[in-house]
Amino acid sequence: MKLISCPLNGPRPLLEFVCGGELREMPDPDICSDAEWAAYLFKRDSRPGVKREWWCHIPSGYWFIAERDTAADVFLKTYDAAELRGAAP
Amino acid sequence: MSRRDAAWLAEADAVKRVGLKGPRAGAALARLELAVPQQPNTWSPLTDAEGAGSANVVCRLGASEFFVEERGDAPGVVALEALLRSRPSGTYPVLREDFAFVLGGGSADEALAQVCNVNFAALPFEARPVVMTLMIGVGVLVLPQVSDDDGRVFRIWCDPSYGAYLWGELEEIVTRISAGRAQ
Amino acid sequence: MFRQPDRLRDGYEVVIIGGGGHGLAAAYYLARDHGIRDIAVLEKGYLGGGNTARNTTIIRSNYLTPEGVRFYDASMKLWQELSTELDFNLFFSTRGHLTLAHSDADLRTARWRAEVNKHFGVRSEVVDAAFVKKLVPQIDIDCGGHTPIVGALYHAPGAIARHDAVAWGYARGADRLGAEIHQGVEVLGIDVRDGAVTGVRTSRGSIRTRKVLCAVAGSTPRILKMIGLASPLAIHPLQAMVTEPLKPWLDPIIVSSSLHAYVSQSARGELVMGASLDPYELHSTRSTLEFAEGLAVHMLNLFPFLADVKVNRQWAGMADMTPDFAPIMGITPCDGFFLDAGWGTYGFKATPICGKTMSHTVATGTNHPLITGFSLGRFARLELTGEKGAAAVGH
Amino acid sequence: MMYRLPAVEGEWIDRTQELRFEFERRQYTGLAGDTISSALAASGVMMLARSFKYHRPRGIFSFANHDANNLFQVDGVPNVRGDVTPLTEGLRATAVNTFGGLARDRARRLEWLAPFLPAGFYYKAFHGRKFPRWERRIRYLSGLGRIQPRADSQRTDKAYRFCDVLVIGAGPGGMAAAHAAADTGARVLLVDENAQPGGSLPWSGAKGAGTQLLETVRSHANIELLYSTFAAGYYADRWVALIEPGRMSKVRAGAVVFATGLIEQPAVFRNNDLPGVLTGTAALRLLHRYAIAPGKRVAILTANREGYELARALREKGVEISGLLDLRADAAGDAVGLGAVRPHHGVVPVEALAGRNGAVRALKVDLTQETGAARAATFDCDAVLMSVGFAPASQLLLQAGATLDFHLSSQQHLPESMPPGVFAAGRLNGVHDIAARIADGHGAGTAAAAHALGGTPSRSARPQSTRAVSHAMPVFPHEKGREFVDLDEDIQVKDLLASVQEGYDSPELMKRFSTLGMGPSQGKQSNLNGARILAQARGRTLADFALTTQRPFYHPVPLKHLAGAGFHAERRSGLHAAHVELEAEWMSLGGWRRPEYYRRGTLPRSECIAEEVRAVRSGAGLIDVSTLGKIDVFGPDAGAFLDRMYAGSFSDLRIGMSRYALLLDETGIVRDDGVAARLAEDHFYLTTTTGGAANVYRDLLLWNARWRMNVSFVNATGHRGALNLAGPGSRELLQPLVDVDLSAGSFPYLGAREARFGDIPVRILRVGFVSSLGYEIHARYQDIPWLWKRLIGDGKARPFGVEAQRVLRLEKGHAIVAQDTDNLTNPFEAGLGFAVRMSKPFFIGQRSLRIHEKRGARQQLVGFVLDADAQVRESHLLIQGGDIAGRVTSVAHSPMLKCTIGLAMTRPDSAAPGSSLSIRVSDGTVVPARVVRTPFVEAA
Repeated sequence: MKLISCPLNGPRPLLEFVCGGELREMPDPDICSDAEWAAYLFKRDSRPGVKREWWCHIPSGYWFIAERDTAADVFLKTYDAAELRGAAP
Repeated sequence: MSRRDAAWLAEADAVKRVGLKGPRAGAALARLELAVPQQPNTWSPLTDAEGAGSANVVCRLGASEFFVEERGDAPGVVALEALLRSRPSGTYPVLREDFAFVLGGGSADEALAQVCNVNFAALPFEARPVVMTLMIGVGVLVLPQVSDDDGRVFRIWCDPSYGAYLWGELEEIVTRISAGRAQ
Repeated sequence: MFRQPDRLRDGYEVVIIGGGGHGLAAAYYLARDHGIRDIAVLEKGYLGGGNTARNTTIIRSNYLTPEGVRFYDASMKLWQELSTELDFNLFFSTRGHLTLAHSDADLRTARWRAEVNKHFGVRSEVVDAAFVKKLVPQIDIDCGGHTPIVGALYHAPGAIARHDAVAWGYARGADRLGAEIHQGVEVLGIDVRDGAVTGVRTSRGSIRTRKVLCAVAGSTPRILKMIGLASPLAIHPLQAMVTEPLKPWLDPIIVSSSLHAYVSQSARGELVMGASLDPYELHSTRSTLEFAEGLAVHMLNLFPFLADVKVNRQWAGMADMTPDFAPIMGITPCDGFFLDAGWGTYGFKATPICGKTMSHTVATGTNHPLITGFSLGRFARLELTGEKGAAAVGH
Repeated sequence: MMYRLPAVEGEWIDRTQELRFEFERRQYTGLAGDTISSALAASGVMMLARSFKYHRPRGIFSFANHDANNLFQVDGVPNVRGDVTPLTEGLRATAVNTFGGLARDRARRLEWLAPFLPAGFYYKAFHGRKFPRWERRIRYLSGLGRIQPRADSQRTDKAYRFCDVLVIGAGPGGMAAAHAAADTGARVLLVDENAQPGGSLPWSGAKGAGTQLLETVRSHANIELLYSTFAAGYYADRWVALIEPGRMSKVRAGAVVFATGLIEQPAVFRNNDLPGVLTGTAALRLLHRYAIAPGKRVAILTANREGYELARALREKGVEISGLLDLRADAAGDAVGLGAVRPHHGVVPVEALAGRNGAVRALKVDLTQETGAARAATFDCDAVLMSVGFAPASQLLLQAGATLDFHLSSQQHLPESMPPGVFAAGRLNGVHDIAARIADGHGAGTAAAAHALGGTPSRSARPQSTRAVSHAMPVFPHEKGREFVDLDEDIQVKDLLASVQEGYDSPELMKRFSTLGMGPSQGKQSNLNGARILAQARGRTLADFALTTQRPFYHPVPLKHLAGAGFHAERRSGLHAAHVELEAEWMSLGGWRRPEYYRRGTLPRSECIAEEVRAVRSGAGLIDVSTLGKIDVFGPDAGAFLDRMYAGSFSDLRIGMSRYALLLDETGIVRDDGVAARLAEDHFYLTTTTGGAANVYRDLLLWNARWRMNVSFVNATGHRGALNLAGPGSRELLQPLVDVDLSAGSFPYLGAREARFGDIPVRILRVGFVSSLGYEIHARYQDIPWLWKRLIGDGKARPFGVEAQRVLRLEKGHAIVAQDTDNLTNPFEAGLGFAVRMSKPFFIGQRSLRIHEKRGARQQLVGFVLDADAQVRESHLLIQGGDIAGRVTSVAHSPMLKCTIGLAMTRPDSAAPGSSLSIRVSDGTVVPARVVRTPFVEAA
């Protein structure tokens, strides 16, 4: 089973985590068009590669950021959301 | 077969508990001159007076949550509860109705190895770690400790609604292991 | 069996990307029904080596939405004649299909599906636990006491087939009608001029064509990017495992949605078992132990006496999932580029009808009536299909 | 015929302990330490099984669990591996896959079909109308062992293990690696699938060095040695499944050394599958571990030095070598010390000949190359031993992500690239002589330890193979066939050639078309020869083909070991004991056990439920709602946060009041609901559905990780219990027990108070889910039982269960999320528009709702009544003009209204009160229904 190195709890097996999906920039709901909003909801670039995702360590309820290679199945980097510059998407 | 080489399971004896969290929770503890573990996911004896084997402990869960357990008339917990009732800003009460028990004995690691994927044997007890993990599907808080009379023990807390399930399964495992040891 | 042309010509009327069941079926029906024989099927690896070779071969039409039921029922009808049609034994074997219900919520979903199925003339009915026990005497109705079986959705036409043979049968058929099948050819790019396809660049050189059909499951996002399209697809591994051969004892196909497990016994006597998708996006066919462990628990809940039966092999495929559990089919904003994707966990059973409907769509340039509900455009309009509704009802 | 020899040094058997057992209904005796196969061999039983397809007689072949020949049905357990399964007293075994016993298996006649059944034959025959009948036949013949439906499941335990260095394989290389790693201070786990460590040590000429190694690994403080344990699979991040006797353990290693050695490969010639034809190492294992001679006169077919060493070893034990037949034109040097035995060179095997007992009696070969003139010779023998080559046991190494290349010089696949933390040692690495193997193991162990302990592993380049041990093409087709490449699947040379001709000419396609390597032993002894045949047919070499993907498991793994104890987490409310006392009928809900209803003597289920409903309507009822999600939201931004999170408005909620809280997803679809009560300026108390609790809490945390508002969340779901006291009598009942004024004036509908019940702190919410007058009482887990007793004491409030609650809420016209809604339902369609405040600046799902609004509702949730009772069930369809117009989402008989009421999703054009609906029930009849306003029941 894969190991994920949680910034708070250290390396733990995958079964202690849940993936919260990719970090995405939400368009301003008040000014964006219906099409832009739909794109935010439904358009993905699912090509294999490195993704920034939210992951949660279930027992501690701690959400953090993981950079993951979706082709190699490797967690390249994990860090606290506070390290995201500005407001997180 | 002595208590030390078998594994044993005991419900935690009468204790008072209180939890608190929030940006100012640490400060609240300090104001009452209770210990404040410096690192996330570590514990300290409730007061400096007590040793590393004490059952009166403060656990720091992540950055801004704390969990205090104290035996007897528990002045620390009582004081904290009073403080929390006064609704200090930035410090909020966390209801702790945990089902709590202690796992000990020379084969304790063996029992843990059947229910939890954390390498407790390799934990640096002296660094006073607190482990938040899953045990056969249940979120638990584990505090490994070298107690004065029992040697290495693991204090374990879980959501009370899972208590019967977790206790039942662990009891079965501990019995099986101890029986194996006895032969 | 079929020719193995060693070089590509410099132009084809239709280029089909993906030499799996879907692509090969499309090639076959393009040639047979639409007289288009100037076709190149391009397969990056080997014939039928993707999800065609990795699925658990279950064939059924007991879906929830009208568009779903109509579509898969049409597929089922093709399946029933396919061996004769292709003069190739696909080991199509009607077994009956049980979706076990372990709760009121499961039963509500089962009845919903049964009623919609019956409405469209598909044989499905809600049955009680006694019926299940009669059909599968070995099953433990109490499921180890945790999640007793309270009934089931019974779908008599449910069947299995020899997955590889489907690809081979269509390949042979397409080949005999003149289509070229090229293995070991990777698509590197697609040429588009004024919003229309003009050619395909491959590892063996460029080809001129005005029509491209993309049937590449897990590789769809990569191909779409080549023409600047995006989709809601997410790629998740779907795992399976198989036991050693046993003397036949299990006739019907057993599915438990609550336990996320399904099993059937192959013609070789192996138990072919699967579960739900892996929980996170991944472009890999690696296996995990936790999958095998979880599935084993549920198998023993249903069939305790299998305790000593041994699992021989586990494997995985890459499922291209859509948010509403329905495929994405038909024409696209890019003229001459046709998409057959989003097959998640249900692509195998759809193979013949995908070939039929996509060949019609490619030949005529307009979506086949059976697939209008599956257009890529539905997401932009927030008009998702209800197929996932079943999954949600009664949480 | 095989037989037991006098004591052999280091044998694994205990000659003082005889074990009686039965095979094919005949009695035999073996010795403690025997496996099933060795005990039968020692008893001179040559035929142990029938083959998968043609039911040919089969005997010991690899004696290493690398072929499916020796699968037995043992005491009801199918497919037991005889090569490695220890013999036990009273064991009863039969051969699998026979019809009427091993000797006169009726299916043996199938063999005469063989010529007409080339690979892929089935694809071209039997199909069309007649297929179902053919299929029944094929199905009847398929499979191996039989399941025994009465056998029950055994709970075995599972364990996690941790080590610095895992060494797989305790042969010379593996033991040396373990020793080296352990000496650097690493904690080492050394596993071997055999009953004892040592591997090929006894016949490797190790002498002293070997015995010393054995001593070390047995006694070293840092080495844990597990035998009869095989590594079943390698998974991500050095996670390896170990199958120990009786259980599975999962080890997380800092580094892994693969010392899995070689698997001997058979020669492919006519009748190479007869009982008595076996590999050389099989004979050595029989000899050194079980003191069994393969025969009295043996013919040895060889192409390497190992064959000659085998001959010497056998002669020492008094076995006569009827022929030492070398495929190579010359093998100077290997022949020393063979005395009278003169090897033949350039030998071409023609066929093995069977005796009356079905076992081999002679080997016919062609000596033309040696003699220069056409000459065939027949060597009488009772065993043919094949020592013509090996393949690396690289299955696990490949799973670990290593790559192997084929080296023409040594005719072996050798490791090329290794992922970090993965090392290979010994014969797998192409070193075949004992000193080199030990040295190589030592290097691998040192490097692995360095990697695991955070050092920098320095691994000297792979030692180049000293000599070739494998013949390039040990395949000898015969015009009459029966040269078996794959014994599991009865695949002959012509089957593979047919595949290639048909166009299945890549390793993967050939494998799938011919089923080469698809059997229980996964091609361990057939994939290499198969690839050689493919390569030759296409005029290529093995170097031109990549190895086919290797997948778990190395050996098959019982489901019980994978499943282990099969833990099933179950939640119980603090009232579990109380419910048991009241004879609750249980149901499972979101991981909890909940009372569906309470049994009342002999009353039928429906009456029990109806009574509970009437009790609530006429007085007061009490239900345990502890399973509801309960979340405290603290902090100055609490109100603002809920405004963004939920569809309604909460920052403007007065302290002491609560509001229905509706949670949408980003696409505007209804996800969850509950109540949010404001207990203080900076404190909201939030409830969620039972099923949604965990996910909603996690979502609150996730959104705030994005928004960074000043809020803190406490999930009290399990720590706090809750009761719902409902019915017209609830106020009078509760008032005297609590310290707050419950009068409508001071505690209105949707009021929320912190109060004391006796001296117990409680939170009271005035709710209306099941009745107009009702109070939810939330308190600490430990206090709930006491409150419950006080409230139901001397018949004050009547306990009711989940079913009654469903009826009651239906009478009140309340929808249940995920029953009356599905994954496409927006709040307007579900009649929940009242809980949506579109005018707010932002909330999750708002932007999508604007789009939904523009398009208008596609469906509408409505209440309906039946004029005449009928068997309407949830999910029955509404039919309009022959089309599906919607479905029934909830339905029940209302004990109050004495008629059937329900909720349905229907088309907007038939949603107005008074509209008529047509419901089609299971038998196809259509039942009329009338749309009515909800709630159905106003009062109480």
